[in-house]
Amino acid sequence: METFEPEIVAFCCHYCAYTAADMAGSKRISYPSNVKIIRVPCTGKVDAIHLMKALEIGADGVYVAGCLAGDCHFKNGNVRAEARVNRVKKMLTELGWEPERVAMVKLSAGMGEQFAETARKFTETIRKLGPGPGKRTGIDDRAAS
Amino acid sequence: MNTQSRLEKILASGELAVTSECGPPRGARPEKVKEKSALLKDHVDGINVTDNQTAMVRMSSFAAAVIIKQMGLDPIMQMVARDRNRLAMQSDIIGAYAFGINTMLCLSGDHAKFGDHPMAKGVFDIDSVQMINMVRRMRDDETFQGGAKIDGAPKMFIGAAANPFADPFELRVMRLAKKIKAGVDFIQTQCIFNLDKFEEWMKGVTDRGLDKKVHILAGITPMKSVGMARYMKNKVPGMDIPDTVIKRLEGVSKQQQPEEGIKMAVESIERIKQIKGVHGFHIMAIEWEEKVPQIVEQAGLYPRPKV
Amino acid sequence: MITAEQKPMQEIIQYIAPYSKILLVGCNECVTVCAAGGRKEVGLLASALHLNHLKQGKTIDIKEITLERQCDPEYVEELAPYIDGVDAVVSMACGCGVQTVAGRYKKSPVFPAVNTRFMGASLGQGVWAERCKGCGDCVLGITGGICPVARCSKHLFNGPCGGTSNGQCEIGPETDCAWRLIWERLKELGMEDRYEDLMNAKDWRPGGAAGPGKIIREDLA
Amino acid sequence: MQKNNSSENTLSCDRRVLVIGGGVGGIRAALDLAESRRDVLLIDKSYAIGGLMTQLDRTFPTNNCDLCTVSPYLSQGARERHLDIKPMTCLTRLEGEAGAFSATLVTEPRYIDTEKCTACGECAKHFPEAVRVTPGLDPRAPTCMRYPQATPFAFSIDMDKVTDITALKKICKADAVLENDQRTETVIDVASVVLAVGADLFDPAVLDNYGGGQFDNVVTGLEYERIMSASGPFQGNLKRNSDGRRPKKVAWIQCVGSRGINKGDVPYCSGVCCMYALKEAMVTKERFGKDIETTVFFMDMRTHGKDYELYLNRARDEYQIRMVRSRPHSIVEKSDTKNLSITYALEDKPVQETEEFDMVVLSTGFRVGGETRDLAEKLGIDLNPHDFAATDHFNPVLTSKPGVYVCGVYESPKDIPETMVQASAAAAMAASNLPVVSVDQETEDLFMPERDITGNDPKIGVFICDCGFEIGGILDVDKLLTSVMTHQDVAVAQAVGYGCSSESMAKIEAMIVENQLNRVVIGGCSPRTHETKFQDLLRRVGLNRYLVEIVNLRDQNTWTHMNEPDRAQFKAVKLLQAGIAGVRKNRPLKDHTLPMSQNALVVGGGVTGMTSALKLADQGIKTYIVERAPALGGLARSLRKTIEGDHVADFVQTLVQKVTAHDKIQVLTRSIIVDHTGMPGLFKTGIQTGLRMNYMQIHHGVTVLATGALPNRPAQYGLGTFKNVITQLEMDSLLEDDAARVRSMDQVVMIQCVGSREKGNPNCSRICCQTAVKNALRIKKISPEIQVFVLYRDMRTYGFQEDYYRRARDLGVKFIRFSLDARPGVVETQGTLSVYTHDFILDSDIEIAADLVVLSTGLIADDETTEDLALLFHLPRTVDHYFLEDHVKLRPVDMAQRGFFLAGTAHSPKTIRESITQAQAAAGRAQTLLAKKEINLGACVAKVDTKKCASCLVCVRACPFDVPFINAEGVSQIDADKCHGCGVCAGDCPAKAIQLLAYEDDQILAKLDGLFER
Repeated sequence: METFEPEIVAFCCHYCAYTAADMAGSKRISYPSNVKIIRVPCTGKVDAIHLMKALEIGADGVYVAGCLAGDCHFKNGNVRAEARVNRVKKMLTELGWEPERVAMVKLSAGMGEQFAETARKFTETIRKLGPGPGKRTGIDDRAAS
Repeated sequence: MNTQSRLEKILASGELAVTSECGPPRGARPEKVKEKSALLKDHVDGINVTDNQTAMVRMSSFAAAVIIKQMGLDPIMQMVARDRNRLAMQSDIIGAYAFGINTMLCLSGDHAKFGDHPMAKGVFDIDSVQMINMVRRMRDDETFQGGAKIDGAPKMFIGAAANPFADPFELRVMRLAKKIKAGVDFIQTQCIFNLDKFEEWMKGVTDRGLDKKVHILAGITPMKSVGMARYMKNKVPGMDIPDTVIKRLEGVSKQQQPEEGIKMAVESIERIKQIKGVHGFHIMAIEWEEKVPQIVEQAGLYPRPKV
Repeated sequence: MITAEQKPMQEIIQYIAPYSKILLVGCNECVTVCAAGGRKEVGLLASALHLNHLKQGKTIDIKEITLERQCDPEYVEELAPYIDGVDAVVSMACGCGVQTVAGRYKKSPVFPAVNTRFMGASLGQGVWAERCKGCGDCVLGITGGICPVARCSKHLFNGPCGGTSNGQCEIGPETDCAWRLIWERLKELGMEDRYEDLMNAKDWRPGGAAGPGKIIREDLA
Repeated sequence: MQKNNSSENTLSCDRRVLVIGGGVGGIRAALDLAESRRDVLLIDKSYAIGGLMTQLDRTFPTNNCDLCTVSPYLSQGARERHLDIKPMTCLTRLEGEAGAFSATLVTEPRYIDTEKCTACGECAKHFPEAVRVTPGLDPRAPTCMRYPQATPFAFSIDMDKVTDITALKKICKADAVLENDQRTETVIDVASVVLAVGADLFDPAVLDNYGGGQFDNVVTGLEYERIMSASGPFQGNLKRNSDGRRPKKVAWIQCVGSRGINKGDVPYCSGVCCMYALKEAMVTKERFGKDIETTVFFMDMRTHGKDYELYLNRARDEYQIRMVRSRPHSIVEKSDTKNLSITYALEDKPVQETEEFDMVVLSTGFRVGGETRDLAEKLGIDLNPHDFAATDHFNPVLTSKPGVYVCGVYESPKDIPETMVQASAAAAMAASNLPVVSVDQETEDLFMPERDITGNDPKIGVFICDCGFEIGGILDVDKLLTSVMTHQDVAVAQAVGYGCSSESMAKIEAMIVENQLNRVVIGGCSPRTHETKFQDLLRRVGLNRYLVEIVNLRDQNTWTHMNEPDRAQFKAVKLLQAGIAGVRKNRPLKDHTLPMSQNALVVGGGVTGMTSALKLADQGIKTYIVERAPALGGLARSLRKTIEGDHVADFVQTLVQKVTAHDKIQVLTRSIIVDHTGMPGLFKTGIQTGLRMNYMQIHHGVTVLATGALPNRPAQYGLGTFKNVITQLEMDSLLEDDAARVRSMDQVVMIQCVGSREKGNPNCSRICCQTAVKNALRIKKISPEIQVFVLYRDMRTYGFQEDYYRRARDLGVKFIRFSLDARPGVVETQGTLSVYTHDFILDSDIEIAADLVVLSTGLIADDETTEDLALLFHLPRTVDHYFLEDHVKLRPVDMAQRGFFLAGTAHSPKTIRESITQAQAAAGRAQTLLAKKEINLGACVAKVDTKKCASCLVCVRACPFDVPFINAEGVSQIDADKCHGCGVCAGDCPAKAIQLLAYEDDQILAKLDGLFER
């Protein structure tokens, strides 16, 4: 059997995490290509539904990467995001899915290494968990809602 | 004299009254009621029978009071607003009186949250003040709360509780006044450990002349151990236990703590006797009824007067 | 405002287990404001149900719609075009809304997705507290604007019980003693003397003791 | 210093600044001036601007591709309305005085009409000999322009080499060949001149011991750059000239032609070669194989720039680049293999070693060329002994001639960030002779009116950059295009080379127009750096700028997954799918603007802060200086003399007087910043000021951070314990105040790198080597008899400081190297100090009795201050607690947070002279922002759908900036000009009534769908 390659979405805030990801690039620090980034101005924009939908349509794991505590460009967007991530964790638990499939991480713009490290760790976590909701059954005739 | 209550008679005589209490068993075991109340025989003027105290299901206070009455002793039937609506209360009151129970205590009741049925809906149709008023009108006006005449009105000597230590403190005298206004005859207070505060409250009571309108029995509880003191301080709502009490118990060995506790209770009684307006003592020896006679004797309240 | 909380996910899942086409209906009134059943929660619940079904290896078709107010038949009528296409309706409105929907669409099973909690007020972002029991006979005028029925754990009308400590209710330090609040407020208003007025036993009929309440405004009806 | 002929200025609206030299420095200066609304003419003798930097493969310390980092600046150059560019143009005469020069310019014939030339390349294909070629070793670049992103975007003809002009004219479809083009002379009015002419590179052909330019496999650093460059002769493959083989073993020899006394050598240090050699070695390993052995022969490793020491550590520890401390004696070429054997001596070994290499790179440095010397003569400016422009000791951009300013390498050898700083400083100085062009004289005519696309189905163009090898070397771009074409609505999918080059941009524009595209996806580098550029592209063709989506194929794909090309390819497909799905949902949006505050806040009242404030205030900008201390002056108050021998106190005194007397400057001493709100251009900063700590709020459009650094004082070598162990700063005072005491000494020992370049503070403090040399020279001046020993790890007397280092050696100052594993010790016995150390040359331990031990303790960041301010202002810091600028290479004074500018030692350790330059640069950069007069808030704001709004107040409560409110209609209202665009409200709205424009839910969900589309 092929090794399972998880597909991971990272919602990154423009000011910190996205910049950190670019930084990882400019330092040529490698991290798993499984992680694909969607840029948002602030993690405070990331709604619980974005995380849920990502899992629903095929992501095996989703994380939100914002600024360090107290460093949010918009004061507290990262705090809001973390609360929403926690809510999604709770919902997943209730549904019998692993709460580890969603996560919140906080990085400063200069933390390219840490960005890569986070991406590696999260990918490993998800790899161990196996395929996510959207993958399990291979249903593809599901009507769009 | 309004009633046949032995307690009323003692109080009317000007003597210091002594009451104690008996928690009914959590099962149909009448012998337990008998054992406990027998311990108090001759040493008290009335035995409070608690009503599902701490919101734990027990033999009903009505039934236990009947057992005690049948032993020839004097039960004080407690009734809480938590478990009965006004219909149930009134029917029980008539019923109890029919068995010769002539003294009762009207209470709000501990919240069900703390008991063994936290999911229960509290009734709280009427509150304790309204209950006092209802019982008084059943006695004096011979009418039910709904207005209908009673054929064979129950003549209850009506008691209520007062907690001088709960806050807001300034409301505590006023709340007493309110109960008096509703028609209460006697008051049993919360256990007194902070004597200074009790004195302050009593001063408020006497300043308003309320001691002339109601009989106040001071609540006394002997501490069995320092652990009990700490538990009461931290866990029991509305308790005021000064650190000096805990320190004093800590100062003696574990074996000596019960004796020290009794000594402290006796000392409290001696001091409270000096306070103007106090007409007696309500000794609550929680699951320690056997010590009540000793306290009564050591406090010089024995023998009890005959009425 | 009526407050509500989402039901445990498993309960909702049990309800809809036999069905594969669901109409999930939110309400843009109270339950939106208390973040229990507005458009956003409808989306989240739909997604959650999809995730659940994916786990079971099943599919589910969920139509999401959020009505302006589920307790008004005219708004509920907006569901009519969709109702025949679904096996069941899940309502995220309060009990009033659920019943209005159920009353209108008698052939479809209607399941509640939220637990209606109480009539409350907002204490700030994400916090609501009970403020009214709907007793039908408001006493706020004599209790300094603080309701002893809704806010005293024992509905006491004549002052605090003996369980108050540090100004909090005996049920826990997170609950203010309503009578402490009433007393403070009366003092502020210089109405302390009102406290000793006996409040007589309450007539509970207007609040439901007389059976399900109903208001008929003849000038409007 | 400068005359301010304001009365005349008002008369001459066409008076402008002349910038000579189109390298990065010149471009930066010209852009700064143009952005701050000054007319500027940029001339360059070459046929395209860009200078040296455009020939580099990648730049340190980020190892970015240079073309990508510099190209935005170049095409910005073509765009700015205040900027004219004249290539192939030289200045021949300058008359008049500051503010009113008359400049005579001569433009050589190009024989090509730049307006008509489309750079199709036909001419070059057919007449390669007649088209000008790339300099260096390049026989024929892939295109015949100097580099793919040439500005102007046109060829030039070398008419001397044209044999058949008719044929040439015929081949040009654009009819751009100007057969009779003439050399033209123009005379223009000029207010000031900025010299950014750079320098030439040393030609090692004169060095016989290194092959005299005859060995195929001995190349200069620049030639090596060209070899590695994607636009170079081998299309980015590393090959030997002799046989086209990839070398296995490459050596770099440092200081070739610099720091020497031999024939052809210059005595100064070129300042950049250590870093570029390390970079070349690292890139060699990174791109061409970890197995390639790389060796650097050096004398002192001079990595004194910001965070450069970390770069050195990485080169040594992570990349295993071998460093040999030796200046090789000779290179001999093996006749059969064309390999090279290098003979060198190690300092602790008596015999010479010989080692064979496949390829040798000579790290050659800067030289002033003959043309530049002629130009200096025409301008009438003084030169220093090395033929560089002589400049003011405290103000390095001032030449001896008022109104003529200098920046970049022509001032002294320096790297790109320092050049950028000086360019901005020179621009700021040059601007002071000019009036600001007022806003109402300008019209918004840069862009076409917007095309209305309502009702049109999406028609998407996907353009993928190969970015040289950065993307194209990892991904199969053609395959990507094929997969992209299968997507619905994609009408065009094209590879565009360097998408950000003028050529490609023009191509994209043409395709948009031709195909009537209404949405564009660019697969390239990070939107953080390039989004605006492509948004402007759309605007030029009449599309709303929000109809473009940038897919980050480089920074977040090929750069990180370079070792897994298959996975990178897969990821690229997914990312493009997301981009296409996302752009389909993009809508035209309107930007919002607000008027900007024209005040400036300068944090820190040291020399840096005061200099910035003066510069700003002189331009009529109300400036507040907030200083924590009771008085202005900062660290310079405890400094006595510079290495040039100038008195710092006098200078500081004058500066304080000027600042205090200036009616546009308000000085707030004993003041601390306590709160901060607002946005770039409209900041509000609260301070507590004075003894009573009164609160006041300052409204300002820009902020200059000049908070300085702290003198380090680590408890090493007995500092703080032994009385006669002192710091260089204390020595500075001692030399001024107690010459007699100094005279009485016999031996003084100085120890370098105390508390720097080691654990806890890994960076170099930059200033200490020159300080030690300065103080050693002063001791020798007091008494030549005193023995001075300097214990060092690497002497980093960069640039012309090398002159002083040499003078110190000549005067008998003994420089003894030590290493960290055998560091010196200081002991005191009966009141006498001795210093122990290992002498590598003698290869033995030695003991030196010392009357005084002077420690070079350098600077450390003011952690507490930078931390506080970083929190208040939301600014990033480096790991060692200095502020972190936006781009270490190209934007050294701009913080990433717009409206914040950084100067002086709050940026990194530097000399007073360097701080002053950066202070001017910060002021200049600040002015470019203030000159915009209004803030573009963008279109990313929250929008309420009032039909859905439940008036629940969630947004009102959730907004971090208190913007939403429930309006008279009873629904939430979010004013676009107040919204900061974070989207917290949209994320919390329970009715889903709020959308953040440009990041709407359907856009995000579409991107997700795109990612998982199979």
